[in-house]
Amino acid sequence: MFATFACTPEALVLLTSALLFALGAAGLLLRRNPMAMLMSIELMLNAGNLVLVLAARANNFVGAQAGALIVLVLGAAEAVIGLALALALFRRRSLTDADEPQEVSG
Amino acid sequence: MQEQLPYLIAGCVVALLSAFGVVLSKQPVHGAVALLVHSLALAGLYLLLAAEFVAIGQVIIYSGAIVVLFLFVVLLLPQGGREGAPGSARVLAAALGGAGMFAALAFAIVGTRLPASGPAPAGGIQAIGHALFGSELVPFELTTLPMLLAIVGAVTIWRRQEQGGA
Amino acid sequence: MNWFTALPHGLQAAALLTAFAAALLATAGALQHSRRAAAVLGGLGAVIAALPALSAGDADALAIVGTCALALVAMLLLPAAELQFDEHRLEGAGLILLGAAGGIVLATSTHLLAMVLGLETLSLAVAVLCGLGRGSRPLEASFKFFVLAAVSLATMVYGIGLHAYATGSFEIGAPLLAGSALRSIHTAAVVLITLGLLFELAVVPVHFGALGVYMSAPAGFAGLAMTASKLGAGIAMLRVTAAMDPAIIGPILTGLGLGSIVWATFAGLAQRELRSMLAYSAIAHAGFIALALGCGAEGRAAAVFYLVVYVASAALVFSALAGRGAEPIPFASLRDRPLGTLRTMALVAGLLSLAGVPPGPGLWAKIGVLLPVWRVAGPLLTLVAALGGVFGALYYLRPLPDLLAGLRRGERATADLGARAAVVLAGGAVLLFTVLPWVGTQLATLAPR
Amino acid sequence: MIGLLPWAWLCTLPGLLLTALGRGQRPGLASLPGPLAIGLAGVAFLLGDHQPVLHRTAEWLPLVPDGAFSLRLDGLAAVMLCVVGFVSLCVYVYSLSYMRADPGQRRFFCLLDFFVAAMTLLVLAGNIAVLLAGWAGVGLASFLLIAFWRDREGTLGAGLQALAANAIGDAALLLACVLVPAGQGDLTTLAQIGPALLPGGFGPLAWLIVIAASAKSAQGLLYFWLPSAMAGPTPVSALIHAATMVAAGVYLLVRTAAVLALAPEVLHAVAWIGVVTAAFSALASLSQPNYKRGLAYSTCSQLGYMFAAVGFGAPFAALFHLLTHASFKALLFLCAGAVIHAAHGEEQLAKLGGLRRQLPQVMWLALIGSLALVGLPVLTAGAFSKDLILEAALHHDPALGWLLIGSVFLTGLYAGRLFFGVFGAGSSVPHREVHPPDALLLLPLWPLAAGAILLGWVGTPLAALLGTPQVVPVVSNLGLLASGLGIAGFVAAGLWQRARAGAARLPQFGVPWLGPVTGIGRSLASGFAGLHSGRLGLYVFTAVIGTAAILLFAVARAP
Repeated sequence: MFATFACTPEALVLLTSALLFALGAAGLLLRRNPMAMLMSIELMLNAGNLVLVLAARANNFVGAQAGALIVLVLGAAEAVIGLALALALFRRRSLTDADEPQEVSG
Repeated sequence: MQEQLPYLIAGCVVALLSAFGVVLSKQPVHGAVALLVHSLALAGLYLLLAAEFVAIGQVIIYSGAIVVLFLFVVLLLPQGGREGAPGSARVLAAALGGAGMFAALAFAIVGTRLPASGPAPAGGIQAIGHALFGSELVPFELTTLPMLLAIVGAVTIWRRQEQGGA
Repeated sequence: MNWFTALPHGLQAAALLTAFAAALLATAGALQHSRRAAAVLGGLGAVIAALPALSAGDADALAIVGTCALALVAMLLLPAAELQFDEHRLEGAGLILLGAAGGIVLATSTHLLAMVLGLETLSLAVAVLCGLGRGSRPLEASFKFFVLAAVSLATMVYGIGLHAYATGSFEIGAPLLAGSALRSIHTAAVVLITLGLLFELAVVPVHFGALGVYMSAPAGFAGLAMTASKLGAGIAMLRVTAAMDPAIIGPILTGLGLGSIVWATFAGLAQRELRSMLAYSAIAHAGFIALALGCGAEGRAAAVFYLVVYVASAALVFSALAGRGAEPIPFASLRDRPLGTLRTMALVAGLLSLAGVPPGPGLWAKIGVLLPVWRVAGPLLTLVAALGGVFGALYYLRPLPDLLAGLRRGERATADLGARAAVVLAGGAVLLFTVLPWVGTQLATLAPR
Repeated sequence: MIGLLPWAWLCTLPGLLLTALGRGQRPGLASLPGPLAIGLAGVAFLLGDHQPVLHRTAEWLPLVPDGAFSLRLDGLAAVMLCVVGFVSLCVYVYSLSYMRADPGQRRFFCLLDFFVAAMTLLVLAGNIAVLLAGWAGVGLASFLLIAFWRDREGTLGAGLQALAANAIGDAALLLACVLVPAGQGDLTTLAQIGPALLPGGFGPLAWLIVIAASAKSAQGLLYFWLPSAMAGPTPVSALIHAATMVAAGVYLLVRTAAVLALAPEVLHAVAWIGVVTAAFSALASLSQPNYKRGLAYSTCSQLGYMFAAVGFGAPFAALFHLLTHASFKALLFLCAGAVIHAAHGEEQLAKLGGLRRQLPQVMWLALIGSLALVGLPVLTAGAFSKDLILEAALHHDPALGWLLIGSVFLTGLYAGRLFFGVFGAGSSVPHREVHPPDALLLLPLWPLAAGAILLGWVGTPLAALLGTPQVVPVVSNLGLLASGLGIAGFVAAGLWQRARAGAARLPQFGVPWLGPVTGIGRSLASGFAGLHSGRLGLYVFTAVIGTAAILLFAVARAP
């Protein structure tokens, strides 16, 4: 069942996007460098965008393409704030380890 | 859409391989370059999926602005932000998390017979323009909010840090 | 002005708030970071933003209440927040207004993309505001919150993508496109969108980011984060649960709600410090709201009342804590550094209300939630929720002896007029719900059926 | 005018405000009229035509099944009002002297006012929702007053123990509130609900009521908090933890006796709980080195008698014993307060002793209280009410009845031990300067003593008034037997105390299981809190795995 299934383009793109999303999550867990974490988040957002574009193609729904553009803007805003925070937090630390600071706990 | 399958497969493979590159590279610079490749591959996929304008947007906004911003910031990091090898617990967590997430999503996707797509949306850029200023006008206008916030937020955070708020 | 009045009132409010925020930011230098200018301009903006909602007679009543409540919360916590800063007052005020605008968008829209934009605005505003606190502690919490918010944002975007694929629409509750063939994809979409919203509500297992912010943001901002995001996400969840298949979300919401109640109650018992105690309590309350949301139309009505009572009580607590900065507040310090009579009494009233101990409306809200839970989810879950609810009193009431002992020292702590007015306003709301709970329950009739 | 009586619970609020805002040297004075008015309201009702006075604001709380604001003043409530009003008046006057030097006395009187208001609301509640408000309110007041001396070690922990026990009771009542069908939460008509409307019949509702009552009245396993509650100021122990609040559980059982009667197995369990608690607490009291803790176990034991009475189907006997117990136990506690006051805060029995000469007046008062507790026939009120309970017990279940009669001997023993331990002859501890109690401190003890002697005679008219006419016998054979046992115990304790020169002591036992249980709770709590470790990786992992699991669950369930 799976073999015939994966050969349709829709399934291929959907599974690719799922794998991209999961890769982003895995990257977020694997990497300690704040830059790498932010890039992993971008991967996850891109996975969502891919589904949106597929939805536009599959359902003849141009609004989804507009949605993809809006998500691009969101990703940009996200990156800007993320980089500002990461730099502010990690500039004075020699180690770039997002898991190291543990002042907030309990 | 079936006839585009080989190109789609190629695009997907490139996108996935470069995504692996982003996740696995120890140097943020390498990661950023992989992200660049990834976003270009995605732009290719978008083209194949008849979303030309999104593809252009992806190249300009993503590859042109976001990834370059990343590269720029990486230069500011001490030692380029290089990190050591992750511990085994971390690798295990990443493998578990990634596999779990993929399994869950794939379970939902594989569980159904996906209908074949109809004709591609016609009208190209004009149709998107209509969507952006018609049906999706409200969200389009609302992108003002995160953008303004991003600008103000980044400046404020940076000023706080300059003034030694820490 | 025709184009403006043609907009939905939530969007008008968001636009007005954005305009005031922009005005504050643009004139920051010229006004020389004046404390009064921040409070007056910001408060004015919040009031004016609520006007379109008040004049929108025929619109969705829940949206009107949501808009007004969010504007009110922003107004109440503005003075509390601006007591923190010397340099970033106007930026802080502007960010609060922008965050409130995001909350209003989240609360008033039925369009998934608009919702995700509102959610993102609110999250980013909270992250930046938290990061403005003194020391590296708030900054650290802010970064962690940001990363987790980004994960939930990506989750929601992915869900929206799947939703668009399965339904060909961005409206919540849109019907499936091709019969039942895409049902499991649709289910996944609904679940992912719900989880994105639940992050903002701060429910287990996506609660850690919010928890850190609640603990370590400057007091006023933590209050804003708790109230505005719960209001926005709570109202959005009301729409989502009303529009989408209850068989999918119901069990998830009751399960996660109960998990949050149990987890936060136990963890709260270990706290010896007011700020973390309040942070855990916010998780427990989010659990109650989620529990109610998972229990059908009756549960939604209870959730509205619970939400309103929670927001009033939390606003009261945090307006009373104005000026205590981002540092932890060990219980003993309430005795040694008393807050002054008015604010102490306000804090006591707020804590009692949060604890669900009379005199305080929290008890009525809890009973209201337990009833639909009993009907829908059965006695066992009700028992656990009831036990979680009443054992919460153990940690809420723990600081009370210290607080009351602080009263006798009698020295007046300085709080400016705005902060005091905020205390009185929020206290009035809590008092109203205590004496005349039916006023609050009238609001519950607005819940979507 | 009579219609306003159910609002008596508001009476102490003016006093609260005046005390809180006032600047006078004697902050408690403004609070005095409140309890007096409450007591008078009860008397006024009892002197009137005994028609229940109802107030009902429907739809006050629309989310709850019975969300009316419902108040009810009937004979039962009026008796409780008299108890609450007059005992608290005595305690207020006592506190004027007792708390004089305390810097927090203004706060103390405010909290007392709050307590009395909540207690009165509880008594006047017409339905479960209002009862719950009063119920939780007295719990809060009790916690705040136990932890009143925050600076002293252990007070907060003791308060939290009380709060934890109360929380169990509150949860039970909360569930009861949810359980009753719409519009039928009236406490007096609960038994008329159609069993089909109640899930599981009357059993669950009756159990919930019993659990709530046990938590409030420190019965069964939930006794643990009452001895610890003695960390609070002694007037508080007298008012809240002896005379009024702890009796609220018994009051609830009496109020809902009709419901319990419909669930015989629950009623039987109540009898067992009462008898076992009565016997066990009496034993525990014998081993307490602390004067007030000894008295606290005595309260548990006496409340056990009342529970047993309800379980034996004799709610009037329970109420009657509640009434007499309120006077003699408050008297004993206030005497204990006078002793502790005189001994500069010393509460250990080993260091008290031989105070007969220094505090003669207190000794006589304490003797009256102790004899009432033991049940000296005819002369003290305790005998009347206890006889009634024993009578019902023997009639209902002889085995339990004899156990209860046996514990009267234990009552005599511990009463004697406490009395002779403090006032008896030899004390090995050298005396310090005793500071004598002033007239104001002793003044409120006399009316309580009068009550401890005379209240027995009101039994018969009271029974008629409450609509359960019965004759309370002055003496009976069974009563004489029980009293004989009690007096024997009392005298034996005195002789033993004299022979061992005050050093008679049993190995202490009481709440050994409390430590491990709180230990488990504490480690669970810190375990849960420990998850918030500051590790971002853990947070992301939780979110990702949680999302994946929820997704799998939902998709697998979807058709």
